[in-house]
Amino acid sequence: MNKPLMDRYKTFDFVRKPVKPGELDVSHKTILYLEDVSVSFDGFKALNNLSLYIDNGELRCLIGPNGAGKTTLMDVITGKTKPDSGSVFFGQTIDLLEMDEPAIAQAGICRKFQKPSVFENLSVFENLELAMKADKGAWPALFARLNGEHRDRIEEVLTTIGLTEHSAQQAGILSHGQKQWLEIGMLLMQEPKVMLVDEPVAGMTHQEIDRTAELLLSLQGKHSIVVVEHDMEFVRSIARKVTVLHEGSVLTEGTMDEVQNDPRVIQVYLGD
Amino acid sequence: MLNINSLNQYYRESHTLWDLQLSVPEGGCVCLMGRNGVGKTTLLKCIMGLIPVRSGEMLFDGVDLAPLKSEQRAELGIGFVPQGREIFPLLTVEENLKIGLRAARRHGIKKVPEHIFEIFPVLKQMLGRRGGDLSGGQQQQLAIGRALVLNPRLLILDEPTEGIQPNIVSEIGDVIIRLNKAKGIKTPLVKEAAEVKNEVREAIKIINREMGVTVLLVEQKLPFARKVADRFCILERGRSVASGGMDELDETKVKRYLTV
Amino acid sequence: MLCVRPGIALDESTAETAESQEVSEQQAETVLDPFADALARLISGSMKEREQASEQLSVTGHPEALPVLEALLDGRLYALRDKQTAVIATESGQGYRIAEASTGADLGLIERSDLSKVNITNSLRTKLRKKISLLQLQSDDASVRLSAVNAMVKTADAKTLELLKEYESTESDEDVLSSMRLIFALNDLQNNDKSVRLDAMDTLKEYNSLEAYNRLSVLVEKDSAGNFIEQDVEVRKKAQSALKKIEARLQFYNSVETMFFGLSLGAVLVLAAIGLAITFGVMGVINMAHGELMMLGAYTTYVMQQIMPNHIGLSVILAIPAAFMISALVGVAIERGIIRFLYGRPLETLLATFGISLFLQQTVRSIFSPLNRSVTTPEWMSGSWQINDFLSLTWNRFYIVLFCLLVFAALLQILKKTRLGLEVRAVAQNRNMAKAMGIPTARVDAMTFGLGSGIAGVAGVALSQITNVGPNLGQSYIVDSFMVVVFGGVGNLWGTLVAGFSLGIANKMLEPHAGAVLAKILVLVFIILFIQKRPRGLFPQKGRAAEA
Amino acid sequence: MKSLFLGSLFFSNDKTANVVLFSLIALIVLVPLCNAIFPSASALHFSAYTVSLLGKYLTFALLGLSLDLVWGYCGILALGHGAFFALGGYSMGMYLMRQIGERGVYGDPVLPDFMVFLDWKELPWYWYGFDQFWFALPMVFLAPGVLAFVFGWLAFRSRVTGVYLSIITQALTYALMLAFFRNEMGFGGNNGLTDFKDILGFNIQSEAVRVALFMISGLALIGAFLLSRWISCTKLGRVVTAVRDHEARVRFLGYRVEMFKLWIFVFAAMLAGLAGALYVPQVGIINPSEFSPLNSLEIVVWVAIGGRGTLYGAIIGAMLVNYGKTVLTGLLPEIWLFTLGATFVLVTVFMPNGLAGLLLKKREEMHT
Amino acid sequence: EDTIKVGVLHSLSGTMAISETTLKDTMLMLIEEQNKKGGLLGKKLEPVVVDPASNWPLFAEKARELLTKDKVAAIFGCWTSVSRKSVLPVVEELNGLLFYPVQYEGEESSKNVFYTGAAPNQQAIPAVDYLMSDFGAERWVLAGTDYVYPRTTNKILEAYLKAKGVDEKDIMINYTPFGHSDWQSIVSDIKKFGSAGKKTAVVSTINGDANIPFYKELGNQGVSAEDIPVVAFSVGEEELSGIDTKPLVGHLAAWNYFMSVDTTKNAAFIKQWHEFIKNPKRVTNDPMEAHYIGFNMWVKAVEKAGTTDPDAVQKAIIGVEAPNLTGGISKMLPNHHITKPVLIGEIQEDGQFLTVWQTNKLVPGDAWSDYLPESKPIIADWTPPIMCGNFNTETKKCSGQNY
Ligand SMILES: Nc1ncnc2c1ncn2[C@@H]1O[C@H](COP(=O)(O)OP(=O)(O)OP(=O)(O)O)[C@@H](O)[C@H]1O
Ligand SMILES: Nc1ncnc2c1ncn2[C@@H]1O[C@H](COP(=O)(O)OP(=O)(O)OP(=O)(O)O)[C@@H](O)[C@H]1O
Ligand SMILES: NC(N)=O
Ligand SMILES: [Mg+2]
Ligand SMILES: [Mg+2]
Repeated sequence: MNKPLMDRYKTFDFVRKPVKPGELDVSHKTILYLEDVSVSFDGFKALNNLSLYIDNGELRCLIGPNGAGKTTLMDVITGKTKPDSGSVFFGQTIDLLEMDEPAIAQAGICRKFQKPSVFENLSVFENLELAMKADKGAWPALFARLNGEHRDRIEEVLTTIGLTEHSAQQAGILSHGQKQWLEIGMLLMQEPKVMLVDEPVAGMTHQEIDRTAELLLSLQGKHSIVVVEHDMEFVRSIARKVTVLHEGSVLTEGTMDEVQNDPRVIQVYLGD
Repeated sequence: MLNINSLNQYYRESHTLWDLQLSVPEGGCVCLMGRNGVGKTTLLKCIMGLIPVRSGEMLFDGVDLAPLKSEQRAELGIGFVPQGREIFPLLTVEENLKIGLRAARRHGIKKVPEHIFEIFPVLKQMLGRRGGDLSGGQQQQLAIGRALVLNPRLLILDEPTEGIQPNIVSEIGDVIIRLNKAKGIKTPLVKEAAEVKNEVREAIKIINREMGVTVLLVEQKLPFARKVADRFCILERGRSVASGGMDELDETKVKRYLTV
Repeated sequence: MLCVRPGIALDESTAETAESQEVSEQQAETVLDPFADALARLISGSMKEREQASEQLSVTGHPEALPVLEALLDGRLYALRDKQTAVIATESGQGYRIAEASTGADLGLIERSDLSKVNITNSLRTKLRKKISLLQLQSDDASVRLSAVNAMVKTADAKTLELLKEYESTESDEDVLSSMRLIFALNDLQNNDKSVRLDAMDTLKEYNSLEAYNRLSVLVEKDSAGNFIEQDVEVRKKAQSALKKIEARLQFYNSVETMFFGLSLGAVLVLAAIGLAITFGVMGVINMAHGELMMLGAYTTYVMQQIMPNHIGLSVILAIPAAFMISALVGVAIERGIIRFLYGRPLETLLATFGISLFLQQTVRSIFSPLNRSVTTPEWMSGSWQINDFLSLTWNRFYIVLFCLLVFAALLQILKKTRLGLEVRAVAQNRNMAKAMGIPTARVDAMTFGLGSGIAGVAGVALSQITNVGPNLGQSYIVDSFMVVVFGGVGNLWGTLVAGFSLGIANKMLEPHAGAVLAKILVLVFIILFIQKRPRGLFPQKGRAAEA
Repeated sequence: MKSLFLGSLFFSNDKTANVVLFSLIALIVLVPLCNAIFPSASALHFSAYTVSLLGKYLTFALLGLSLDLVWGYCGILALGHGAFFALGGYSMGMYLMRQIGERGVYGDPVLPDFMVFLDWKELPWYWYGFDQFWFALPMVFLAPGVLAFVFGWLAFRSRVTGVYLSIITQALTYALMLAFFRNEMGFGGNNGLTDFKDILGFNIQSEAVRVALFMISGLALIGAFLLSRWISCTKLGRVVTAVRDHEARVRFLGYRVEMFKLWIFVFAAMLAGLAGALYVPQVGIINPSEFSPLNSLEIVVWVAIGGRGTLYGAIIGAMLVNYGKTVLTGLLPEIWLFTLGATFVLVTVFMPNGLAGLLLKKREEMHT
Repeated sequence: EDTIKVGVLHSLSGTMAISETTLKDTMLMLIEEQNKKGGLLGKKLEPVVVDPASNWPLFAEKARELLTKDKVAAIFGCWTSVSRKSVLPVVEELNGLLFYPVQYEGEESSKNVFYTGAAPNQQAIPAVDYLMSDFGAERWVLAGTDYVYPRTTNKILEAYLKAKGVDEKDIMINYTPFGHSDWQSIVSDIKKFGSAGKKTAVVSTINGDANIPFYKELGNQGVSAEDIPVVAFSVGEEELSGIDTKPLVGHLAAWNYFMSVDTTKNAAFIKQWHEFIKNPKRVTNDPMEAHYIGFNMWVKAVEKAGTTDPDAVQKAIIGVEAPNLTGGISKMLPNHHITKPVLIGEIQEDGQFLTVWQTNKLVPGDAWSDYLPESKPIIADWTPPIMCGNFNTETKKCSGQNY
């Protein structure tokens, strides 16, 4: 692997473009750096010296057995879980470990949860409105008004996720699949630089899965996307580069074909 | 084994299930299909008695379910694996499994049957961990295992493949062989199992065939459904619009009812 | 402005004293038996006369004199209303069992109204105790002799000393002898011979005696002009070092005492909170009626004592299961009648149970009146375990600490070892799924709430032994109970235990320095700050689920 | 656009809210009017007793409203909200106390009576300035506001939530109660502050002042209601509702949850302080029992009975429960607690969303 | 119409119900009896009972309700000082009459209030005198609940003791919160304080509910009345009826009345009480007697004035005499306090007091203590020409009046 070359610390300071601290710097094409990240719970190592790099604009699939640490990885990136060791950088300069969840989200890393979590007492529309990219301070929120442009944006997303009819409905009464869609919609509203998508197609019909795949494909380039899924058909349909996680560290990385034929992957994950 | 006739259900004012018909033959495996939000989960919850129905009849082995409470339905031998897993998050895996023992007592089951750990070995490794800490897939396995503790005669599964890794097959294969032998049945399942890629699918099949459990399944993924189930039933906007043997599920029906 | 003058003061009026002396002289002429005469005057005379009569009794040497004096001191000496006969009465089932004071002969049962009590005042009581101690020195029972000698430590005068010296030769019990030596040493401190004084100090410094400490302290004190009261430097030095030795032990015993106070306060907190740890901590019902369930337990104790007034100790023991049953039944009724409609709406349970608490309070007020009820402390729970002069542990507190630990252990077993424990947690975490798994949630809820309420009732029995049994009992513990449960970490029984004890001990450590009010405020502030550090209490529930 | 905005401020989609609002407006217009027009013998005349009673209810309604913001909207079950009310009350009480001046029983021009007879030689520093209304008035907001800010800042930043938060708010008010009970604190101990004489130079017992205080309370309530309703309609309101549903999720959308909670909490505390400040001159006493945890619990009960999360529900609840208390303590002095307790139970069981919920349901039924 | 209404303002719920409910019943009994005697001015008396629920602002509200809505001729009520303070401006504003039956800290005299309980000079000082002379106490513990009554009383006592030559370090003062229930440390401190060689006595102004655990702890830690007697000012027969009195025997209380007082008036009163309350076990206590005296004085004053008009009654009542239950005749003084005997009793096992000392004359209540420097120059006199509750004899000024 070409890890040493990519290691952020191996880059001499003067080579780097001077950037304002806190501003995203993707001059090295890499948008997310995870290096030697370890997380343990009561002695159980959920992540074990994991290193992973996501390129700017890439669509990356992350697969691996149940419990391999995929969700935990996302927890680490979004600030929900603090790793025991290792470093996590957003671009060249932003140390995510020093930031809390809102700061990370504001910096442009957004996430869809494995278990769909939407605001059950708000309407579908309001769910999207809250997610919308905007100043998220308390004071601006007090005086924020929805303008036409905003509405159009929300309508657009509603159409994309097929919930236009349910716009005024409380999110709590949506079915499981509808909630999945709504959460994808919320992700879209945030217009993030990095999207972390945890099992987006669970509970969807075949056709919906295809639509999701299309959607994700259309987003790549504009956004860097990390998708976790167990549905191999879906993964195959979107994957450029696939990373396989196993027991908290990267087992292998490569194209779908490479991965599928990797005997270790077959053994721990795919089966014969 | 399960017969549902003209079932109507409302969420407050909104009519969700309309004159629904469904029958699950003894020993069969029926797959309930339909787009998002048509009422599949709702129907299963009605059968479990978790939400009230407005009218209609539900017979389980000729017993009317209507007057029975959820827990009594469980005791009759209906096992439920809900959508979203619904693990008891702060109970350990072991405790989660033990929960079913009360209803299983009537079958003389006093401790968590070993075969569950054979089907889902990961549960054995994680016995002491809190259910809520498990990964999504592990939780799903726990949910199925938990339902099996009841020694159910009818197993209801709501999208059980959701979030499960595509292998576990090889491991389970061995388990099944041993299960079979214990039961004195010599079905050459090993080979078949080796052929199948999806192990949960296989597990369900095995549970269905070997333990004589009838299965009612909600599944979106067509290939899986085809593989596992012998009958299907399609819902649309709360109505049952098509049903029959799995082989009768042709492209037109799929186009008409399942695509968006 | 003020016109406070001694009026009918009982022992000031010289005229009265003279008069009564006259009377006694007359009586002395007519009645020959001094014992019978003294007895007669004891029950009929004025307080002054009673004092003289008891004096007279103590010197008669009559075998019944000691029992009569003891009865007088203990308030068991009565006079028959009709015939002026002195009797010693003991309460028994239907009335009072009486024995003739002069002979000790049993006179059978009698109604309370047929008796009139022979009252005594403090001053007489003090004198009686002294006399009884002297008489008790001749007792066959070493422990009686020991307490008699101990009673003399403070007050021994020259006459007593002589008497003690006399008894010393015949005394065989080591403890009694040791106490006697203490008295002699204390006396020697005043001796004119310096070497005797120094020797006495050597003896005294080994004793855990407050009296010794006080007497030694005097030796090192200065008067108002700043000069030492004791002139002799050597004596002062020696006293100083003796004091130091005693002080070190005193300090140690003081910290043991503080610890015990803390533990016992903690035990009360734990008892009060532990039922709540179930109804609130496990079931999630914000049970504002918890205090009232304790109150019911306390009232049950009261009722039990009313039912069996002659078996106070037994009644308290029996009150434990009874209180458990009653509070548990009320709890089940509350759960079945009201709470069960509120599952899934935990905050609303606060409102409903608040209503219930008002209701229960008023019910008790209506049935038992708003007044406090008197709950008698059984013999074995009153008084204290006098380890030495510096340390004594009160029995009631001691038993409550034990009881608390017992209740805790029992509860832990129930929750850990029985199905109920598992099922109730499952129900609390996911009611619908629990149902679908065949758990009869209704029964589990009722039983759990009953269990929590029953424990509250049991706590009430304990509280009845240390505080008011009245309609406000519950109110005074509810806030603390919630505080303990939350501080310990909701849903963690061990947390409740540790929290209760640590808050109790913290409070008692602060109290001597800050005073009761400030100590309590400081503890509250500490809880507030602590929760900032550990937002889920001492023993938080961990894991993904708890964080979400 | 602007006028539309104002209109929507007064007329919301919720009819009940409008009814409540206009009844309040009617009340504060009618009462003074009747008082002025009709002679005191007339049946339509509101006696000073009724006016101050109504005034008191209005301050309670304001207090309930402020709790509803915190509880109903933010999901923070504050069991110590009475503390802010009491602090506002004490601020006002201190002003009124200083107004007594030489007319105290010991005639000390500076020291309040309780300080004189406890042998205090000079005014503690924290009493300085309270002789000036312009100082006392901001303190009415600042004292509770600063406490709420410090407490909330600590608690919300540490992510103390749920019952933990509830109980430490209770601990807060309990600690304050004990502190204010202490005579050393210099707030009059258990007796608190009482024996007030004037406010802004007017006799506090005069009927005109009573009516004025009543009107100010009414206006304050209406103002607070409109302001709160406006807040709840903004995006901030929706964020706060989302926080109530699923706090952690809101963070992942980039919102600083603690700040949202904090500002609502501080705002509500200030409203509660204002309520306390208006309450004190109308009842004539402020003492530490206002800090008692039980009092704070009662506020929760008002809101729950009225129906939480609706704002007007809190107003209805506070007014009705207190009116009930007034009537029952006079009518059924011996058993009114039964009635009150039973009401609480019945309302919770049969009206899950309080009176507001019941009204809503009735309306829905009428429509269908 | 044809009744005269009498307001009864005692808490029937909440923390004070424990003490005040009895006083409500006492009032009902007194009114019933007066009606049996034919009422007052030819009219029946009608009690109006309300429940201020131990809530101080509610006391004010209820007082206002009684005076404006029910138009009562007089109010009998309050127990705690703070409740009285809360009611005070209301009765002054509406010119009502309030009869306050509980011993209190003094430092007050209102035109509209009649203080039938003891002022500090009618309870505290005599008790200390007794302990000093009779028991020979040299060291003092002043233990109280932290509120005005104990604070003031202790201040007065402290000044008094110091004036009697007691050293500063021989006085220990301790305050506890209301309802304090864990007395272990304090009792242990008292024990230690009392074991220093000098005779020690405790003066307790501990209030209500805190007393039971206090005495239980005293008993259990073996603090006996012979070693360290406790004299209490707030523990009466009613409080004792809720305590297991065995360990308390010999401890003292100072009051103006004991149920055990052997007079025919008292016997009749007790009998009447038992019949009224239908419970022969109920006890009587000092505040009940205060209401008895206060009510009879009011009746006499109304008869004297021929009207229930407050101004007329206020004028008429000064100087009115009514028998108390201890064999004397109490008199309403110009300062609106009354004359009372002071009794000191030892607690007996049956929960009664054995009187061990008694003043031979009635002691007039002093509104403004002479032992506090600030109140020394102040007097109260509601007769012309002074007509003031706090008249400063030095500045000749009358301050702090609200009417
Ligand atoms: N808070 C926690 N406490 C203890 N163990 C935890 C905790 N969080 C995660 N784990 C464990 O860490 C491992 C990794 O979990 P994670 O959810 O990241 O897996 P995953 O790769 O997302 O699996 P899946 O595909 O099934 O969702 C699991 O074995 C899980 O049990
Ligand atoms: N509690 C509820 N109250 C009101 N409506 C509800 C409720 N739960 C579900 N619904 C509605 O009922 C319909 C059926 O929902 P259900 O969950 O049964 O769908 P489903 O067929 O299981 O969908 P999916 O495949 O997405 O799980 C949906 O439109 C949903 O919005
Ligand atoms: N006045 C009293 N005892 O509060
Ligand atoms: Mg996962
Ligand atoms: Mg579904």
